[in-house]
Amino acid sequence: MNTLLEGLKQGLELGSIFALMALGYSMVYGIVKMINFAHSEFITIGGFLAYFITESLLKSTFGNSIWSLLIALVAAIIVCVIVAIITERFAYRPLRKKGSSRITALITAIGVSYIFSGIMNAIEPEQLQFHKFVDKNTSFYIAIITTAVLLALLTFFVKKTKIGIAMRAVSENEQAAKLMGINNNFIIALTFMIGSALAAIGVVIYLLDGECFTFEIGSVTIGLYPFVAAVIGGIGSLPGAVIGGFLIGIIRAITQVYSNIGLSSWVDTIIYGIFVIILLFKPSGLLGKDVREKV
Amino acid sequence: MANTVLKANNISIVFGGLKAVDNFSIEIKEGELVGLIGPNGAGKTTVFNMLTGVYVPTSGTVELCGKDVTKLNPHKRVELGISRTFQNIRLFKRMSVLENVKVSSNIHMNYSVFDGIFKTKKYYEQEDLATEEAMEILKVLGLEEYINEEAQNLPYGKQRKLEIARALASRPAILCLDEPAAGMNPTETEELMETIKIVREKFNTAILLIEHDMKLVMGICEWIKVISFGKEIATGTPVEIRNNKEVITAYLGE
Amino acid sequence: MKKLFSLLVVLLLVCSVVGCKEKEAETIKLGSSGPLSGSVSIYGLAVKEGVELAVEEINAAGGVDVDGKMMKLELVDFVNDEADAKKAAAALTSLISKDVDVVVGAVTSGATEGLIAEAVKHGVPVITPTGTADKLTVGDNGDERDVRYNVFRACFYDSYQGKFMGQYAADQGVKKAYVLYNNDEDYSKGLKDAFVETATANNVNVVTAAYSKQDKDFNAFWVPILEGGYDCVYVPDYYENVYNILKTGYAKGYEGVCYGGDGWDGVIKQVKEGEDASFLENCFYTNHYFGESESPAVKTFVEKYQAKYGSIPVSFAALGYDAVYIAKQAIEACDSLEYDAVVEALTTGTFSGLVTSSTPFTFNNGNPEKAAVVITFKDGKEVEAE
Amino acid sequence: MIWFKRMNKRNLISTVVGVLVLTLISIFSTKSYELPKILNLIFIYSISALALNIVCGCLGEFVLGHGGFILIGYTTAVILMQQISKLFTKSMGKVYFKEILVYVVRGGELHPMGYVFIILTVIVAALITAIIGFVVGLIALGRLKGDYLAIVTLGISLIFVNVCKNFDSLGGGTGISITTTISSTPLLNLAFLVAILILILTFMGSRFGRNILACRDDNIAAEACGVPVNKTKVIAFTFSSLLAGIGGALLAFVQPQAPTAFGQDMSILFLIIIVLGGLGSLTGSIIAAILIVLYENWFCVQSWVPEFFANNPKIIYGIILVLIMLFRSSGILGKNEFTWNWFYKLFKKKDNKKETLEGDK
Repeated sequence: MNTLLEGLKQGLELGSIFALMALGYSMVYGIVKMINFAHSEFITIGGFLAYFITESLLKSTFGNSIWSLLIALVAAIIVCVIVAIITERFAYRPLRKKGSSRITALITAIGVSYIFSGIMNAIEPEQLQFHKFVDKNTSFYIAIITTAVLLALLTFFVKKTKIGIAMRAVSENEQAAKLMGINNNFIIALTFMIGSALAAIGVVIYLLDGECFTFEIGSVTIGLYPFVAAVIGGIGSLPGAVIGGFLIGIIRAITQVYSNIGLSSWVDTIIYGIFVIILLFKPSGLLGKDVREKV
Repeated sequence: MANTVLKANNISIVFGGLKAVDNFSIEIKEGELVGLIGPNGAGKTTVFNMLTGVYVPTSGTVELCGKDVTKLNPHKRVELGISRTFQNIRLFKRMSVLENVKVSSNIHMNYSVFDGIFKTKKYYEQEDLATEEAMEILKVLGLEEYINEEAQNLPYGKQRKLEIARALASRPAILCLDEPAAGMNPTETEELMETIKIVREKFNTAILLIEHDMKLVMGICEWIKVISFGKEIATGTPVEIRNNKEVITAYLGE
Repeated sequence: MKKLFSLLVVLLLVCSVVGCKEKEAETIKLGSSGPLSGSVSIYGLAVKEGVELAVEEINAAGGVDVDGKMMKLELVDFVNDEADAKKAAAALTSLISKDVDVVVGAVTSGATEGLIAEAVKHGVPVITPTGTADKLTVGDNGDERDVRYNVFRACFYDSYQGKFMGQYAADQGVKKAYVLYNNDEDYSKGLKDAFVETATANNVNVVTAAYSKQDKDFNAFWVPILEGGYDCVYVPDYYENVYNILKTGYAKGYEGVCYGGDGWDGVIKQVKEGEDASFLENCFYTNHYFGESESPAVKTFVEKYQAKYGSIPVSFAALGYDAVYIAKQAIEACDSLEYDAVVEALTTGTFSGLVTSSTPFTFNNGNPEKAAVVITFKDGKEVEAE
Repeated sequence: MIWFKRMNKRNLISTVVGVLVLTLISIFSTKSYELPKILNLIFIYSISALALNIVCGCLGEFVLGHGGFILIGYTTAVILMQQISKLFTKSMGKVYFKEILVYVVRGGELHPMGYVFIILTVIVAALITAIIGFVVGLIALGRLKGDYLAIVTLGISLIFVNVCKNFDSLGGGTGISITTTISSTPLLNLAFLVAILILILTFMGSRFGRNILACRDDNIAAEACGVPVNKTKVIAFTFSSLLAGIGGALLAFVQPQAPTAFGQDMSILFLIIIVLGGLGSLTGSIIAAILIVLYENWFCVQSWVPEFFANNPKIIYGIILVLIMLFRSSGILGKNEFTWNWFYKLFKKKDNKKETLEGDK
């Protein structure tokens, strides 16, 4: 019983981190219909930056205080957002202008992620360890609360504010939204910015209890899980992404706490198996909308 | 007495609580040319989609040449003798004109993957037959000079004709044309009327036509069915329809 | 195919470049391969240092006596294979094209397997300093020695140290053991299997659990261990993960002992300044030699190494150093640089005076017969366990 | 097929000559060290890329799990070959059997019996892969499309990888291999590539190929023309996995690979190859495969390449990908197939008009 509880607790923490990252995938996919493979590199960039800044702040007057963490977090968010804007502006927007196919956009995203991961590998190929700011217990509460608050804020933003409504309009029909006077490029860039900011927040929360990581944190350690979470929840749906994130986080933690009966080596089979089954029965995810092609 | 080729008995369909088509019935006999008209959003295309199998009706049955096809897939229905064109042209854009037509011959071929790969005699026989047939149809529709052109490079009017040619290659008993004159100027419409007449004579097929262009419908159809808001409001010859009060109200409002 | 043609031209050029080579025998050419970057680069760098030290030393002493002629050793290349099998295979091809006489490599088991797949085609003698996987010398099913006839290693092999540790655990009175292994590393799996086999045979109750290369957070993995009350946890993996696992476990309140294999070499370097690593005193692992041992061979080696690189050599450096000496002794024994002659000399010869083995040894199926030492930690330093 | 039609006699002859030249290079490549490996990889990558091109380029469905099928081909081939070698070692004696199998790079040749073994193994492995592909296609293709299909196939391929990883006999952590016992020759791989090209051309020229192309252009219209869309998709998917199985099985005789190497990275690699070459363009896939193999195995090990880039090949790779996608988003050849016309243009400047009419469509 204790084991199960512990598993659920760790699953919820991991799940809320996946959820934050899944939100980024989901929003970007919802609006430009593109699997943003570079998202995992945004995660890595966020983690790296937060690490280097905390390491230098720890030696300064801030020391081991919450301020070093906050400064690192803010810096990571800002840099991630800037990287996202640059990526969107120079790699994705020209493609949109030319009306390229989605597969082209996908390959471009992969190319971008290769560039970032190559650079990161060149900067620091070794395993790093983040400074331990809080213990495991505190980080659990931080993760849960942050995800809840951010989900609420985002939902409010998307449903009630003018920009949020514009965002939904663009995701429904880009051309029509343009004709209604919405600045598409701005809205899409904004979506990328929000997504990468969430990625940065997610990775800092993941690391702040003294986690070890490498330059592959985004592409291997966290890997495809947030993306799978976004798809399970129904891409484009904010609560869906969070539900998907929790589902995957919990499955992963449960397999780990029951590793003594051999569950952990089957984690991929279990997660992708559930994922495939869900999609076969609900082809657009748990909370996704079914779109019928018009004849 | 001619045989019935297509029969719909009280078909209805509901989309999320909205009854798009309500108790629609129609019976078309061999070689007839029938028009289906109605104001925008009346459910004409939905009727078409139910007849050809894109949607399954919520209630009612569809019969094709005496067989119940209500639950069959579109491609199975094609084999039984119905084929269609689309309101917004749906050609195989990146295939040549000839290939476009030959796609429809698929239902008349039965050579296996093995025959296809090793090019057996069966393969050549069936492919040659299909090519011959396709060339004949293309000639009738005046497209023979474009056979190696990619479909997307044809002018608009020719694309419409190619769609008809493609539908004919499956040797249908009934051909459903969904607004064939949409986006055409009067001269082109004229030409299209001629084409439809020729097609009907040459290929001996019944035709069901959805159209907005009253001149075209009134000019060639033998009888016409009018629907409005998913319900049938009138049936009759062109003259009868022209004078029907309900039809005029439906089109012009109260 | 437009580019295909230009490619043909390029390929022809490559052919012509590759084609015209002659073997000149002025120096004995050594080639090596190992990870110089990436997560296990410590190993590659250490081996490289050991190899370079040995080459320098042998040359300073006049060289290798081949049929009366003193020839100098030359390390033609140390390829960075990033511990990747594919890259190691490519590394071997490039070494062969540089006309190496002996290959000292690769460093990690996975990469060595890739390298061997190519090496058996060329017949070049391969001495892997640190590739411990059983299959390297005898194949997946243990029946391929005649194919891998040219593969030797300077270290003991995985099932040896797994068995050794299993026996050690039983001797220490362990009753319930837990094995936490890395599902992506055959090194880890090999040690696990051997440990489980021996420990079970000695009436120890063993439970195993796998993690993958994705896992960097081991909190959840420790839950069943703490619940189950195990006396000992065997963690056969490389140092980065090991340190992470140990730290997490002891922080969560584990109080038993932890055992491991030679992949632990380097754990001590993971301890950050000011970090409390006293938990390591409960940890023991098997290694090839102990750097602060009193034996004269080790002492002289460590002194020379320290003079050159300024640190105490890890066992990987010692094995790299030994591998070069094994090659030297074999060449001197057969007085030839022919591949087959050297392989024959390696197969039949006896090798002595090595840092990692206090007694002379012979190769049995390419594996040296030597003993392991158990190392533990005390006051932030490694010490030999009793 | 469009390619065949546009291929006048001159093109045909040039192609045959090209293949002959390649054959000669393959035969004599055994005199060198790096060349056989590079050629092998080029041919095998081309085969696997062509396989993916059937589904992505011709059928227009987007699949991200190609690596999984290559893995099945690879694993089956290794296991089969291991069994064969066990069986025959018993009956023939180890030494004689080894003589048959082992192919030594330096001047050695593969025994004719070795060719027979390899070909048989490859065919069986391909059939098994095709069966699994058929089942996967049956389950996934009817219900899913677009990106969802892509992601589900990715998920399925990762399940394959996970299963193989968990059983040591199926691969384990570092993979199973047979290259120490037997390895294939560039000539054999080239023969497979040519055979598969012809196979694809004839297949695509039959009604099944036409149906596949029709489904790519418009599912609904294809259905309305009597094309059984779901069945066609499953056929295309099965055909693709058959070829992927061949690619994987051939790979087993060339280099050892761990199951994890067949995960998303490999799937993405082949997606990159076909998009780079031009979706639906067979020759484009081959050209892109050549470029990628040369980049990974030749360019990155050259001494004149700065060490920074040689150690981080992904940076240049990524930059080139992005640039090609931005400035030539339809790939190197676009939708077209390769013709030799450019080659003759080099020599005949006068006939310019006629040439451009023929070639640059």
